[in-house]
Amino acid sequence: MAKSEAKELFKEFKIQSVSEFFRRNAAMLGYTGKVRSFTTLIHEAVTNALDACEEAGILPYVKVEIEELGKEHYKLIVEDNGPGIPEKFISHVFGKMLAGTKAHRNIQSRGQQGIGISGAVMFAQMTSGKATRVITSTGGDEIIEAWVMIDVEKNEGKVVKKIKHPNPTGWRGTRIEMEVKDVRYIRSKQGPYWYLKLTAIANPHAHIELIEPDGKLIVFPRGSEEIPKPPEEMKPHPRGVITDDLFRMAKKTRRSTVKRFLVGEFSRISSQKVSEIVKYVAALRLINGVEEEQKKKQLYERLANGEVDIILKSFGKRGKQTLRQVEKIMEKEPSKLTWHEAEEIIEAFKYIKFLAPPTSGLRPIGEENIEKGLTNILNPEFVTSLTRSPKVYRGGIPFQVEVALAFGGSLSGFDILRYANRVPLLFDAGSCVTTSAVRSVDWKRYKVDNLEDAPMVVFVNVISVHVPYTSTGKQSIASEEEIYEEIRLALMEIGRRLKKYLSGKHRKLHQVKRRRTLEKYVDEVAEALSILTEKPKEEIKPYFLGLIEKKFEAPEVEAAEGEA
Amino acid sequence: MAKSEAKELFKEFKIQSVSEFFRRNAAMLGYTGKVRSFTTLIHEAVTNALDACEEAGILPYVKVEIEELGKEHYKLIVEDNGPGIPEKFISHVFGKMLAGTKAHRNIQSRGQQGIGISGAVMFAQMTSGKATRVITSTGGDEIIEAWVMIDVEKNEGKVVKKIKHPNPTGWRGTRIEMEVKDVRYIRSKQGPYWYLKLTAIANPHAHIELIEPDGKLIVFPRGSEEIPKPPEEMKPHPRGVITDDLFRMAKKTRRSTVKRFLVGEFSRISSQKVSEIVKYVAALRLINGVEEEQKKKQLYERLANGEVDIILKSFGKRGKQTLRQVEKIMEKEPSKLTWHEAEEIIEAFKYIKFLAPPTSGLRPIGEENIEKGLTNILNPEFVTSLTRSPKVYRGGIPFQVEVALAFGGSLSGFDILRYANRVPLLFDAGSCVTTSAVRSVDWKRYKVDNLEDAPMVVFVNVISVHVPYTSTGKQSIASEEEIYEEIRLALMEIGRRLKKYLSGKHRKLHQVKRRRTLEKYVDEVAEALSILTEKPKEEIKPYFLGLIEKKFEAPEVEAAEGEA
Amino acid sequence: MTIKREKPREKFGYDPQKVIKKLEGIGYQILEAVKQGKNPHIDVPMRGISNVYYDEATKTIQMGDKISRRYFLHVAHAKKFMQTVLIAAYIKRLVGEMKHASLREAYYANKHSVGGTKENTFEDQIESNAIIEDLERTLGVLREEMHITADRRGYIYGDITIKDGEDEFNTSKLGMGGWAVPGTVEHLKFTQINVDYALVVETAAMADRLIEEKFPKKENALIIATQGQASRGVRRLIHRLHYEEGLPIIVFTDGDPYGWYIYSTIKQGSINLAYLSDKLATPEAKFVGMTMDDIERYGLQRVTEKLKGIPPNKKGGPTGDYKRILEEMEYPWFKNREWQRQLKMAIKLGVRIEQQALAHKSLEFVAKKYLPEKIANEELLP
Amino acid sequence: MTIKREKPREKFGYDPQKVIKKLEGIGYQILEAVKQGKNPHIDVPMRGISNVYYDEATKTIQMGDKISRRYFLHVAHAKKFMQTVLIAAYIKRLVGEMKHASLREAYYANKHSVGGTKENTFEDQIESNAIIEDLERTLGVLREEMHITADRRGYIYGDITIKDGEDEFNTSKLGMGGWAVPGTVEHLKFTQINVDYALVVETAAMADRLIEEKFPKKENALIIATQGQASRGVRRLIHRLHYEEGLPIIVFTDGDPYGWYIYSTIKQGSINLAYLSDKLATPEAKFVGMTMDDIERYGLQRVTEKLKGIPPNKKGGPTGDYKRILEEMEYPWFKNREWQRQLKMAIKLGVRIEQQALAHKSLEFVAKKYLPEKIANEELLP
Repeated sequence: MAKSEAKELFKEFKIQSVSEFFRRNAAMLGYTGKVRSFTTLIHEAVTNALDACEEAGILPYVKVEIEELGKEHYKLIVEDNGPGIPEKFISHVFGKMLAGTKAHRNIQSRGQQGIGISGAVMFAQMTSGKATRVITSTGGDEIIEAWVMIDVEKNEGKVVKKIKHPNPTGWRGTRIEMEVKDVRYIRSKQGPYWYLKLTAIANPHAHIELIEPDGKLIVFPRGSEEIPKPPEEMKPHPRGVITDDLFRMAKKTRRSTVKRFLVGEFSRISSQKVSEIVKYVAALRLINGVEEEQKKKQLYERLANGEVDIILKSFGKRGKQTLRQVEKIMEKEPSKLTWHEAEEIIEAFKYIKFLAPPTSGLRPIGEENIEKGLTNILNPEFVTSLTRSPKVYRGGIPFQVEVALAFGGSLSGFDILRYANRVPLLFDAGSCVTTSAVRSVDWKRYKVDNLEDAPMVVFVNVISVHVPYTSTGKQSIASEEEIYEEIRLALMEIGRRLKKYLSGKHRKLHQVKRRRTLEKYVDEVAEALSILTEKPKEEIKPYFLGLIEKKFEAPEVEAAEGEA
Repeated sequence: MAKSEAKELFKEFKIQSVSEFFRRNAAMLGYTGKVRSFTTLIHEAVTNALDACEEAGILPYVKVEIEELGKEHYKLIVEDNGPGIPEKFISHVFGKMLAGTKAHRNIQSRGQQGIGISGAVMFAQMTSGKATRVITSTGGDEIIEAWVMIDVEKNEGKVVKKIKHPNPTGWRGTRIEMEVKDVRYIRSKQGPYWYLKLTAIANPHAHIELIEPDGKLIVFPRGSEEIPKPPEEMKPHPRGVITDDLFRMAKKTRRSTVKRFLVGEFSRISSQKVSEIVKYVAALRLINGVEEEQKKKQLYERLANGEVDIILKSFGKRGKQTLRQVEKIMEKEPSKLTWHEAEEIIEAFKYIKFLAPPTSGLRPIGEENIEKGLTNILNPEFVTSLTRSPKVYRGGIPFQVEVALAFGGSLSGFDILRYANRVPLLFDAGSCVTTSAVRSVDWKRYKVDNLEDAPMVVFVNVISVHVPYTSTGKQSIASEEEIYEEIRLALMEIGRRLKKYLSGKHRKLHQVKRRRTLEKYVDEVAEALSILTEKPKEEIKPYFLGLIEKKFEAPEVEAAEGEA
Repeated sequence: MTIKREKPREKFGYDPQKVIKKLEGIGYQILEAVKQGKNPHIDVPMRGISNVYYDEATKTIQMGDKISRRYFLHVAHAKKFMQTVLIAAYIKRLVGEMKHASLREAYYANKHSVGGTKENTFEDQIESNAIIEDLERTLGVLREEMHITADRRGYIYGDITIKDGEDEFNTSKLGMGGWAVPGTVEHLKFTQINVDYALVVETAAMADRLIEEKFPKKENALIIATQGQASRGVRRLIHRLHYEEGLPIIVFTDGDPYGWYIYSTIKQGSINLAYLSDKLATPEAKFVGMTMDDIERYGLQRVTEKLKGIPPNKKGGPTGDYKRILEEMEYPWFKNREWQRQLKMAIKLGVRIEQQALAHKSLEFVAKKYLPEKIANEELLP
Repeated sequence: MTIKREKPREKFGYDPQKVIKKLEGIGYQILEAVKQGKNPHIDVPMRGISNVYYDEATKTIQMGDKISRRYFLHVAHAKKFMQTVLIAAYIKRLVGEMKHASLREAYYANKHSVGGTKENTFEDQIESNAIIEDLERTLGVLREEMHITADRRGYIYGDITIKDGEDEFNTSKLGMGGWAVPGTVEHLKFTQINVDYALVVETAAMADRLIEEKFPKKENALIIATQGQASRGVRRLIHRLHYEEGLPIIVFTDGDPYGWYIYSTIKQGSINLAYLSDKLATPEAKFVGMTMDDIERYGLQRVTEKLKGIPPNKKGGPTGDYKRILEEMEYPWFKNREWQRQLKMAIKLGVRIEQQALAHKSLEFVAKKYLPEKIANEELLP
């Protein structure tokens, strides 16, 4: 029946490089659509610059320049004052995908995981055929000028030309120039200008300049002198890992026993906690062996209530045996840990109470900085911000929410500025938890009657080692309940502040208006009463005026009469 | 100012493996959501099986079995009667990403490009920790049973256990068993059942069986004995490549001159065509050199009108010189072709008329087969299908549209069955060109008054080497104008057939009904006339009955009286 | 058995001076408060369903005792306070001068700008209407007694003689037109009543049919055509004819929730006007048709119409007619076997039947057979 | 100068036998065709704006000569053909027996199942109404002449004596109520006319105001209250009073597009009823108010109301009142300086003014000053 032998079919079996794969699937990296592709390029370059500056403790000065070379053909130049790139890393940084300093670490990060800038280089190369020109110096004697291309087949960076220049002034930083085609510069809400504006708001410590294709210089000046601390690597929290993570970590660790491995490589696991884990694993083994379903269910419930010791005791001798077996696991070499044992430990994690994960690795922008950013860039009449304390979603993944609100002044119309790890999100607003949380708030309660027309901007930044994006485009955050609620709570708090501000503003005016309201009816009432009672109007009127006078001497009388 | 030296920052610089990357970004491969992830697994396994069978010219018999092992914990078994996998390729096929027989070729393909089944193996491993069990034989003396895992760090398949069995009956095929967690089996329109049903419709030559978790066996029997020809690799069409493609192909080719390279590796380029290319490249160079904008524009227009010879002549001596320069390019080694020259050639391609790309590589399902599939699986009263001839979009990418329509019978309610390269698309229907094309048709014209309630299924299959998906999920096709129009035209044609069918069906009934309509009023009319004229009713009635009798002897009288 | 005129139970007693005194009372009370430096107020009984109840003894809807207090020194009340005294003063002049005004005229007469501002005393007639209703409730007098005339609708035909001012006329001597009932009937005197009962008819077409068939003469009846929902004038007229002249009242409407609601309003008053029940309602009224039983009894199946809306047992139901019928089943005066049966049957059959559907039999059927038989046999619903 | 009764120009001429003859004509014509084996048809003049024109000579809207031919042997026509002869036969009996029926009764009387099917001769009253209109156009007779009564609305008050059958009465001797105008006025005889003109008033409230102020007596006028758009009965009455009795007709409506439309309909007929212009319209009618000029002249700025809708110069406009006014500006009879000025002014000011807004001055103002002055000075619009 078979027309050809299997062997023949496999003659053509070949292995593709990563770069080749992404060359064919550039959309996966954000290169989709002419406008969005341009924004992605700038995002990658600017993120690289900001990250580098922050890690080196330098106040960033980033210059973005866009030259139009032809129809849908541009040169993009991004220059920073960062630490520069050592000569031997240039080809790796710009030419090799999946290489980088962050991708493999549990760390809050701005960008794609190890594809970012090399993806940009590849996109430039794919569309214009040109190498990316990199000029960099670490501040030493020389400036290196290198043209980098990607050997797509091998996934390797190739420096096709390199020139070394003296560096008499001690310049330090990196400048990249890339030529791209098939992109379009538009000043829309999804274009480079808007992206940089939002970046400037969330990074008030950065000075950002943009030169548009028509030569127009736009400066987003620095609003704060405080360099954010670079994010720290965090040990994973027991509730934030799945079996596969635990298993793979155990294979890799250099610790000598499972116990040391658990204590040393997870947060919130102490020696004591390991004893607790042992008990829970033992208890779970025992309960799993119970045949009667009803009883089993009861035991699980009791375990969830923390009655682990009583349960173990109830199994008598078998309980002790099991406990000893499990204790032995903890003394094993981690690489000997089986998948099943790892599963058991992960299952036990679900029953044990842990301290919330450490949040030292999270780097919020900070209330003061957000306010500086908003004031600096938007010039509103009123601004307020709130950084909530860190929380956890899905049991073990720390995150933190920052919100802010700017009102009035130069603002016109309503906008939501969305960020994840202080990176602006420009696309897919509809499916983003930030959007739905902002829309779910009843703004009327805070004196914002018509949201769409309100001169108001709402800022939301979600920070996490692992931001739950809805899709690979990383442009919208999934609706995790805990995140949704945190955003809402934070918004309601700043909503109350806004209300207070707006009320105070109108308070005095209101008092005068109320008095006038009563006074204007006096004449009508007196006239009517004069007809009803047949007393002269002039006699009736003063009584009413006196009454009003008295009322506004003691201004809170009205409340006692039950005015709503 | 700098707190740390650049060198220090790069201490942590590491390189990730592809597998590691996709482990962290499994959503990019379709593993997102518990239901969709399950469907993706099945899609990868079934696609593999069908492709293997077709390539080997075997009528596929695919068995899918799902066992529920626990909460969101399943075993998935897919067995085929394909050619089997040679022992040495097992670890590559299932364990290495970006490896495969198709990814690098210009060929119509069902699946992900070289990630498919290894992605599935990784997903199983990530969620359950278990190796994938592969049982395969190429029909020879032995059956190989291998447990495959992926070494994520190294992007390598590892056969963790292997047993060889004798094969006395000469069994041939492949059976894979994978254990997965964190997925859910639901019989929804986005679940495995629906996926297989749609697959069966588009692959009537395949016998597909599904055993659901509750043990229920569902058979989608074979409806056709004709094995589709496997798709052929196609040389790219000049209009379907960008500069980067041409440039990279030139670097790789083993041909000795640019001319031979062009003729040998592109479709629709003959030696003669190369002379034409030379002329156009020369003309474009000359025109580009013209300073006066107005004139330049005119020349471009004339070039587009095919006046290349006249234009070259108009430049006199310089024209001839340039022509000679360009001719030299064609004699160069292809690897010496510069980016700029490649750009010039690509630009020239846009002005030259080429035959439409060959479409021998496209493999439509075929009208007969689609009708068999629909009849076989849906049991409708009426079915019709149409395979349009191949067309080209974006100037050079061949594609072909197949549509079909099933009406009545066991159907209830309206549905659109969407396919790309005969793979069912289950998600993102809203943004898909097939959906918008179907919705754009005015079905009322074809006697379908209420589309949503019509007992009707519309089938659309878009075939291309390069289907323009809207996103990396590959679940919806972008709205390329040419594709949209093709689908519409095809739908209107089958719409007309439906109308004809429906009209014919009711025709006879209609005639009888019309006669009865007239007859039933006779009594009323006679009664009223009897009152008006004071003649007996019995005298009046026969006149009217005679009139009707006469009318239906000559049935087309009515039309002459202008009835619509 | 035949329906005959009964003994009168009320005497006519409208006294304009009493109304004026009550209005002045409001004025004096306010003036007194303000002289003492107190925040003056007006107490207005609350309107709406929360402040009405069905009085089993009198068998009418009555107003409860919830009041809402309207202060002058209260920004949210001040305007309504002003409007109330304004209208009170206007009405005092109206009644004093023996003039009548429509609701619209009262609105325009009192609309003007307030103390040099752009604000008007009344921005919309809804506001002045509400104040007039408030005064009715507060003072316990009909708006007609305050010389505010309601919209007029309806006419009568039959052998009764009415004295209206200097005019005196018999309403059966006015051709087919009949006599148009004015907005206010307080001033009418009934000088001669030669009929046995009054038949209140929903549609003008049916009333005209009966007149054409000489039903009033043959059956010794007074026809009162309401032309839809009975206007206040007509309801007051019915009340007066029943209580002052002892005429039995028989109501003839379409067999549908709207028709039964018309009957219900004549009989018991509406919730909106609960405070007027004593003067507007006629609980002793009886109902002759159309009933659901008529459909089968007279073979009218072909000329029923479908009820509108979704039945209670269908998804989304009950709505429309069904919902109204279910509401009517909750009316205290429909809480009896006969009406519950009719209303249930309507829901079950899902149809309505119009008065004019009787024309399906023949034009004279209603006057010669349907009504005389049913009334003679006292086949009337309570 | 005073308005006085003119010389009559028409004589009353309704003859039931003529109507019956016309109906029978249809029957004979059909019978003749069918006997000859021809497909029988009925020719019906087309309805709608495409088949009417304004006749400058008679100054009325007239029907054009487009006809639509209705065949029996045509599936799409057969039912209507059947309905037409059915109604024709019904009307023949009605007129023959000297009975009247309402549109609703005519519907019910002719609704029954067709030849043992579930289909009814008429499913909805709309169908029978349309057939009756068709017959009016086809035969050139009013539906009232065919004894189909229109809905009645409106009443009159003033010193005229009417004979309706055996009854004879003076409509100024009926108290405040006045005489209710029946649906059909063909049978009325005017035995005595002691008024100088008829004042047609839009609202009942205003008519009652005038009656209360004794305007009819003092000004020697007949009040005709239309209670909104004038019913066919009222329009026919106006026509008869003008042409048979020589009474000048003066119309008094609200100053808004609806009021002017009422005037327009009395004067010229409506497009729907173009075929009745000869018998229903009164082109010599004049208009006394409300006009836009009244607002400033009588200081009514505070009691105007805003026009509804979007003005023509605003985005989305003109809609609502504005649109209607612009349509009215296109009416041939409003194509004169005076009316164009009024209508333009309304759009410019963006306001409307109601009759009852005159109560803002005082209750008696309208009866003592506004109307007498304007009418005496003949400040009337054409």
